[in-house]
Amino acid sequence: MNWTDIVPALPEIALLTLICVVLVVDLFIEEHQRAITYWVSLASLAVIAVLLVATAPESRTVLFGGGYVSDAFSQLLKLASVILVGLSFVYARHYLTQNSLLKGEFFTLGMFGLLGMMIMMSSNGLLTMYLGLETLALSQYSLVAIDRHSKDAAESAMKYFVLGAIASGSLLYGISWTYGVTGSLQFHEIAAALQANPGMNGVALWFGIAFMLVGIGFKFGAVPFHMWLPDVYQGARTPVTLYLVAAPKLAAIALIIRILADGLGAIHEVWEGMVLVLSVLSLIVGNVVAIAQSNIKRMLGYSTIAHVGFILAAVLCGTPTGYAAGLYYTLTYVIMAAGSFAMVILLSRKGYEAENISDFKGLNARSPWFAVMMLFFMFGLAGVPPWVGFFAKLYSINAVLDAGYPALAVLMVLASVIGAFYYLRVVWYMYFDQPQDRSVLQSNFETRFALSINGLAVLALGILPGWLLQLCVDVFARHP
Amino acid sequence: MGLSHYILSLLIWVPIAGGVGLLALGDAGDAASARAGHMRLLALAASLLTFVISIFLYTGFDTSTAAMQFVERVPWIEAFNIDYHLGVDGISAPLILLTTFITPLVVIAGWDTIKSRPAQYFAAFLILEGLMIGVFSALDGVLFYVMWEAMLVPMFLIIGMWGGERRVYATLKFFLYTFFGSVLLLVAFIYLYVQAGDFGFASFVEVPLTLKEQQFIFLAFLIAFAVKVPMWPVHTWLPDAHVEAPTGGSVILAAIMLKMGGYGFVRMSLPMLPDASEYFAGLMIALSLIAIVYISLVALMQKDMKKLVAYSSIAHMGFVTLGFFLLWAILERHGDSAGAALGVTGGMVQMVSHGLVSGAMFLCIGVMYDRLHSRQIADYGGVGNSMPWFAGLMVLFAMANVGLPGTSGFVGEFMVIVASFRASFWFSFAAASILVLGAAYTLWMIKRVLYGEPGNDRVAAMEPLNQREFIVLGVLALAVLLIGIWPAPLVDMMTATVEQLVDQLGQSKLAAL
Amino acid sequence: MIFSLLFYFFAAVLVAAAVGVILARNPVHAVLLLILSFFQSAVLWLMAEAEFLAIVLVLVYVGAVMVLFLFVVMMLDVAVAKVRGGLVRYAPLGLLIAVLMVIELAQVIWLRSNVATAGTGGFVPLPPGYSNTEALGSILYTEHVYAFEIAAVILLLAIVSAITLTMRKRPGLKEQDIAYQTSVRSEDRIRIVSMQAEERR
Amino acid sequence: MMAIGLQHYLTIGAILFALSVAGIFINRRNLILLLMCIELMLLAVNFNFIAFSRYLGDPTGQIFVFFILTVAAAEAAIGLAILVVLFRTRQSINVQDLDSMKG
Amino acid sequence: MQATHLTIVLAPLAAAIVAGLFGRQIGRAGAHWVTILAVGLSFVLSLLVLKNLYFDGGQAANYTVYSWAVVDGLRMEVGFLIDRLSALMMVVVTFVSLMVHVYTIGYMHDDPGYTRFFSHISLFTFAMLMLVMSNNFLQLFFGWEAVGLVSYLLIGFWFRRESAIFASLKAFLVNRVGDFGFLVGIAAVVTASGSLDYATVFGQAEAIAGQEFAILGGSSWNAMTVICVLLFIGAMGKSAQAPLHVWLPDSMEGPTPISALIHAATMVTAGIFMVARMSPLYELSETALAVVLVIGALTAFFMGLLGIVQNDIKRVIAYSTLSQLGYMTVALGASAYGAAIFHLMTHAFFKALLFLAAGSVIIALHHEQDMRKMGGLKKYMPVTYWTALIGTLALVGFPGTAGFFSKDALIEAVRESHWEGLPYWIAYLSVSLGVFVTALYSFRLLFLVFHGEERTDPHARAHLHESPLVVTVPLVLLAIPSAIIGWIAIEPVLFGGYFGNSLFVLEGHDVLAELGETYHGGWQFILHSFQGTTFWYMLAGALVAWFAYLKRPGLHVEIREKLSGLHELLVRKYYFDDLYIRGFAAGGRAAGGFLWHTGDERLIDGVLVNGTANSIGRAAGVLRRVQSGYLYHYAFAMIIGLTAILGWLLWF
Repeated sequence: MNWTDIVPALPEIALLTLICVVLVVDLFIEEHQRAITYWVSLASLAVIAVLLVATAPESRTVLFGGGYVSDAFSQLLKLASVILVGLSFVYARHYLTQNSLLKGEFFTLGMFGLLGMMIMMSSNGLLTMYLGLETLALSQYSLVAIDRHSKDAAESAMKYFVLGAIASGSLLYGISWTYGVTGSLQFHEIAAALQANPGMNGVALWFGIAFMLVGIGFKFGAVPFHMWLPDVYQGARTPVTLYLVAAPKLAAIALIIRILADGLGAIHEVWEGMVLVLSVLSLIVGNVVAIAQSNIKRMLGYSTIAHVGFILAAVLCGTPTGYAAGLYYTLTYVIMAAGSFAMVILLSRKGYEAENISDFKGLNARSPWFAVMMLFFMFGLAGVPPWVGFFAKLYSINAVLDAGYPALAVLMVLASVIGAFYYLRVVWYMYFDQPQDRSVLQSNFETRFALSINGLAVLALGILPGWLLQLCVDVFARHP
Repeated sequence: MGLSHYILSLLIWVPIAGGVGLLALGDAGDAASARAGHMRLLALAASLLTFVISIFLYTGFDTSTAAMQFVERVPWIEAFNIDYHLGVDGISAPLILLTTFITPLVVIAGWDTIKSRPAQYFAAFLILEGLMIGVFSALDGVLFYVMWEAMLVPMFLIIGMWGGERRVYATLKFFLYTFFGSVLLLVAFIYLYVQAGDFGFASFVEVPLTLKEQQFIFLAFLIAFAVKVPMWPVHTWLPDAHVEAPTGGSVILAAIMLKMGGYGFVRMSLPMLPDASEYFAGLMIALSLIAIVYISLVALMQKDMKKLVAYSSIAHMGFVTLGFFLLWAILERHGDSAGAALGVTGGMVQMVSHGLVSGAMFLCIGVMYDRLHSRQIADYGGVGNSMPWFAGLMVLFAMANVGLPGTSGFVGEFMVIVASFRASFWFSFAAASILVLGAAYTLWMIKRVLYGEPGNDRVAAMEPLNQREFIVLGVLALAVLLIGIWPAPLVDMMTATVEQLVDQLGQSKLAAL
Repeated sequence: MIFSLLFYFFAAVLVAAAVGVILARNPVHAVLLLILSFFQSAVLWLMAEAEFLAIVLVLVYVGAVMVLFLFVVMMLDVAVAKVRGGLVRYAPLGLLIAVLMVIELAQVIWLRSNVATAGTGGFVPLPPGYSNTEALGSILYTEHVYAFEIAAVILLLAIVSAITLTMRKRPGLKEQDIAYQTSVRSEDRIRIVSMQAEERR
Repeated sequence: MMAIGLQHYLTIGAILFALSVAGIFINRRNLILLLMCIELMLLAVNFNFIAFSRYLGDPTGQIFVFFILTVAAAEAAIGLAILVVLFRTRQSINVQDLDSMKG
Repeated sequence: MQATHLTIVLAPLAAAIVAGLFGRQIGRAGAHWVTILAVGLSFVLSLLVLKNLYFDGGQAANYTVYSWAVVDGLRMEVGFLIDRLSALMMVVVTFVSLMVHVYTIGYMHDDPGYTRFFSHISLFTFAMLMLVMSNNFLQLFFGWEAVGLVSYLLIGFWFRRESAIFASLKAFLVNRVGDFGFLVGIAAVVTASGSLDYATVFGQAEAIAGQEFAILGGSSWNAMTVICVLLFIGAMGKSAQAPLHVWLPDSMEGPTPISALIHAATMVTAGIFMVARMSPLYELSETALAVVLVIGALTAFFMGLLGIVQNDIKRVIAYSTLSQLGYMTVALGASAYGAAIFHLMTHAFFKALLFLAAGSVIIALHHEQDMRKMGGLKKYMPVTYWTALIGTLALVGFPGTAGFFSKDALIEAVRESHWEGLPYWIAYLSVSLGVFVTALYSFRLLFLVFHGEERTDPHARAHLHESPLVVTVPLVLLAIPSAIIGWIAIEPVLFGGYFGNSLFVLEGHDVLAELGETYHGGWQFILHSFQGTTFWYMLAGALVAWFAYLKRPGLHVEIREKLSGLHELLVRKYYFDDLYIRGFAAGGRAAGGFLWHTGDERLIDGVLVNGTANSIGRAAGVLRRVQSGYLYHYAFAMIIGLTAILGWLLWF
């Protein structure tokens, strides 16, 4: 094996190296210089981003004995997740400093998570997928518990860990069945085996898929595997929540598409029903329960569940349009979700955790600009045009109708009407109510800057949604 | 490349740019500051500029053709064949003119009555204006839908931020009701896209559909447009929204936003789904007539002036939907379509007229509200003593509201009643009942509010109209009278398009299958 | 025949141990029973001629992981649960679900799938001279080198996380700082304060 | 008596999986026991992999088990670390005490 | 000629605008001068038009002024049809209007709404002219509603008075009920003929009469009958025919000049004019004519009866107006359109005269309208008295007066009409006995006001004097035609073919032509009347009035007590007001309240809208309880979900 062959994997290799660099740098700096770790981490991410662009292969490339694949899909997702992880670092810094949580580990664990995600995105087989998943999951568990003095954080970390372990156990069990039936762990081999031998398509394989769906559903937070999600979102410190919300969803979409589309795309009719159940339940439960929430993080958690319903609905179509729509939905959703959690961070200050929706009361009077940003995020999440969330909904509904599920499409839009209620509540608190607390928002320049860009992106992507969508469509046009 | 090539874009984006500019410059929430004064001027300038541009739309409009004019078409989202596709015909051009005409008046009307955050207030209206013009000029489903939904946001904020006591209930009801209506529209659009291959309205019109498909799509459209119109029984958001909205909000809501439902029927439901329209025409007529009679009776009992005018709006919009769906009943009875175009034209004229009249009525109520801070009829009485000019104008608008000939309110109602007789005596009979019922609730309110001895000391001390208010109401009065006395210029704009529409309605889509 | 009997014997012990794990009141007992079940598994794996993994299971799992468990159990010194409050209430449901799942899986394994038809008749004997360890080793470092590297990352990550989560400076802990002690100066030790003489009350 | 083969091993895997699931339900006192149930679940998975690997004559399945063991070790380490953190903040590892977030 | 027509119409409009919008700038004098000049100009030009058409043999003009809108082949236009019928109406309208303008200067002298008043009556003149000059249904409806509007504004002119604004609302609403029928009628015309233009519609009259409209289920009605009845509903509203008459007595709450101009002379006769104008249509529907005849007859007699029990001077005249309008309607029903229009004209003069005279009395008594507080005014107000006497004589049809010629001709026409059986007897008895009733209440009024005991307030009596010239001059000017117009006009108008083609009568219906054969000049006509019963009825009525109110003033009180049931019925106006206000208005409000509270609030909002929202909220409450916070519940959810999916895969 010529070493130039591994060039496509350079970003992962570089990331691992840079994680070690950050670890070492962090070891040798004083407590008050912790910002150095932050800047080094950001610089590392920038390097990775550059490398990702520079090493992008012309066409689909499979490496390491079939365990690693580099294609447009993985490149797009990796680039997006690098940006999102960077964004969550930026948003986190001020908050962490304020709350004496600015530790190098936050960044190293975050980057380990990123590495896990990149492994998942590039995995070409169930083995590497599982390992990537565990890399991501383990860093997430640790991140949730990173504030060792917080009871809630520890509690939610424990819940997350136990349920996550059950989910990955179930995933493994499913993988074992899939492996047993198809005799392979590589996606393309599984696909080829299914093509060659339709007799494999039996109940044993279905069981394998069902068990794997527990793991996939857990990663997404799809009902009924969603129970961890609100508690973890609430219990984790907000920057950690932000981290959990954003990039890992991209890994989840990679997980589901690699397994179900790349591996099992040929037996779409087997898994569509199962995914449909998850999707429908997520749409209903997520939207309905979100209404009853008063904690903003929890509410956004349930909103995530609802959005997962949309993503799954698009994916279950089993068409390139559906996959593209799911990918597009995920990409746009994480942008909006990251922004809304960043707003929660922005409202917090030393010793005060902004957790309740009512903390947004009168934000327009306190800071019209950020109120507008939050308005963008909320209307974007609600799927109101011209914000990008609308186009995400548009394409996923299009995929669903295209694939012939009109009833599901109607359910989707009705669910989004219910969903609009709780997003509107935030807007009404911001604009129609008087502030309870007139203090100035505390934050640093880069947070404000990034948040503004983030908010404007939600609008700009809505006004010019074409290119990103085209990108997603192209990804699957060239997909095997 | 003359102005005419991008006049519609200008109409959409000039006000939006003005609004964004206002937001960006801001006024720090202080209405008394000099900065706020500059913001008002900027808002007025933007709205007047838009109006001036729309004059060119009028002068350049070719009334002899049913084809789209001032067409602009640029690919927007190529992956889904979505275009930035604008154009106007005889259906949309009058409504655009109505929009550009009303908005400056609303800006003037809010000049010094808005005490908090005037810049945001005016910005919301300007952005709203651009979006509304966008709705009327979009020829692409997605573009249309984007404008259609985005419109809700500024209106939501207007009612919520500058509204009355129960504004939260009203805004949520308004938003969720209309949002509920429009999401199904989205599903229908996408379904049509899946069938037709692109989102252009022209393709939607051409694509063949089975009756069952048409029926489902029609119902989806119906919910969206019926909520907007609003038709009975999905009208209950309107009284609440009107009551809580600030004056300007009520004016725009009644004058223009309600028209979008009617516009939707005539732009989409009818030409895209001729067979389903035929199938559901009876239902539509029944709902329209229920709206006219039922809602008029309800209006009679209102104690809140805004609620009364809101209910009156619903009843008057019943004429619009009635006029649109007469064709098949006429065909069934007479075997020819004469009168159908009259009904559609009547509905269209009624929309424009109702825009002016209901807007004016809300402005009148606003004028009184600014002085007494009450909308209850019982709190007034004898306003004519202290505000004679105002009383005169309000009586004029009331008369227009009851459809007196010589005012714009008459034109559409007359056409629809005449056309509906051709369909059935009883349609005409029920529709004409508004002559009595409309007069009853409107003039009874006038009697209790304007006439009599001054109801209390505060009424007696009401300030007469100031110059600003007088200009706004005066301009509207002129417009109301002009259309009433000589509707031909307005009607001529529509004729060619309406005739083509009626032709199109006669052609079943099922044949192409 | 003996092979079969042995299999059933070990399998029975394994299941019994596993039942014991979930029913044990005392965590220490549970850990020990878990270790027992691991040993039984290792034996069963040996019987399936997966020698390498059987050894690894004993060495790594029992030797390291289970000891870690035991250590934590001891460290936390949790009182032995007196009554399993929820056991009574939830046992039927838990049992029902477990039985249902076993029935479902058994259906698939024994009756309803290609596994059920193809899997009868035992494993195909391995060729003579086959070395399980060699077979694994030859692909572990070639074909699966990428996965192997990732496994290394995971272990690194585990180290980092474990330290992050558990290492702490106890505020009350008395530590010796040699450098500080040797660099001491007299004025650090003695501070001379001038005080007003206190008046007698 | 049929020869011991794939189905027997799979059955053991199934029983272990079901037992671990039941264990998670039944246990309401002690978090450590939950972690042990998870270990049981992974053991069940390993049985499956070994059985299939042996049945298919493909060592990849056993490679997978190797990695599962590795990951399980890492997972156990982190799980126990979280447990320690939890115990430090709450002085309890009782499952029923973990209910400060709900709804 | 077109310029002349336009000037006739637009001069009052321009004056109304000037006086209305710039009243403050031009002042009171400016306001009345500009309007009087404008209406005067219209009057003079109308005379010229009449002269041109009648004396110079000019052709009727029928042309479009401008196109209002053209849709779907339906031309909606504004245009004039100036024939002898409309010319006559124009002259009557502008003349009475001019008189009222002049009179108003005196009557409204102290009113703060002076300029507004002039603006309104000028606007009314415009609207009325538009109505009579129209050549199409659209413009007719415009004028129809516009006069209604001005009537509404003027009845409620004193808008501080609760009774006035109530009356104005009532007038408008009742008129609207008529207009409702009228508009549907116009729609029917368009459906049947495809046109709004008179000439086109009349040209197709035969074809229309051959059509049928499906109204109820399978039954279909003759198109012409439907059209004519619907249009007549409009006329009933405007011309206050029973049962839509209730607004006219109340309209007396408006200033007296208005009562004279609008509610006596012009607007209320619009219905009569309209039916006459539509004679080519009505002639083709026996049923419609029967309806017209019977409604008119009932109105003529029963409304007259009400006049006897009224004490308000203006209300007496108002009921008299109702009764006289009934006479005109009867004539229409008898196809004696010429007689109807002739009576319309004479009635316009003498009824305006009577109102203005009453107004003169009212001014003199400082706005006292109760006849029980008058009496013996003759010596204080001679001019008023003598003119009022002429008016009364004309009203009762004293031989030689204008009213005599028109009413007698009318009664003759009814008697000789083609009707037979019940309709005939209803009509004939009503108009004949109506003469007695008319005389009774008319002389009652005259005696109570001008003769007998002086019951006036002593304070007021001290200042009693004749009204100023601006009041008396119009009285005199109106008294002249009231007295003599009959002599001059009866021959040409009724029998001389004055109307030419303007009116259309079927061969067998043409009662006036039959009468014309026996007509031999005015004297002959008068002498003939002494042989008929009518004259004696009239005389009897006068005598009864004299006896009961002058000779034995206590007698009417006794009679009232004897016939208290009947009296109550009359005082309560046959309970029509109760029916409308307590029945229809209250019923409508109750229905509205029910629909609002039960329909909108409880069902639509309560169940559908908020009900949905609430049930979602409740569902949220239930579902969130599943999220109990306990780890094992969470695991449950996962495993149960998994087991369910497995079971589904396996067994379904």
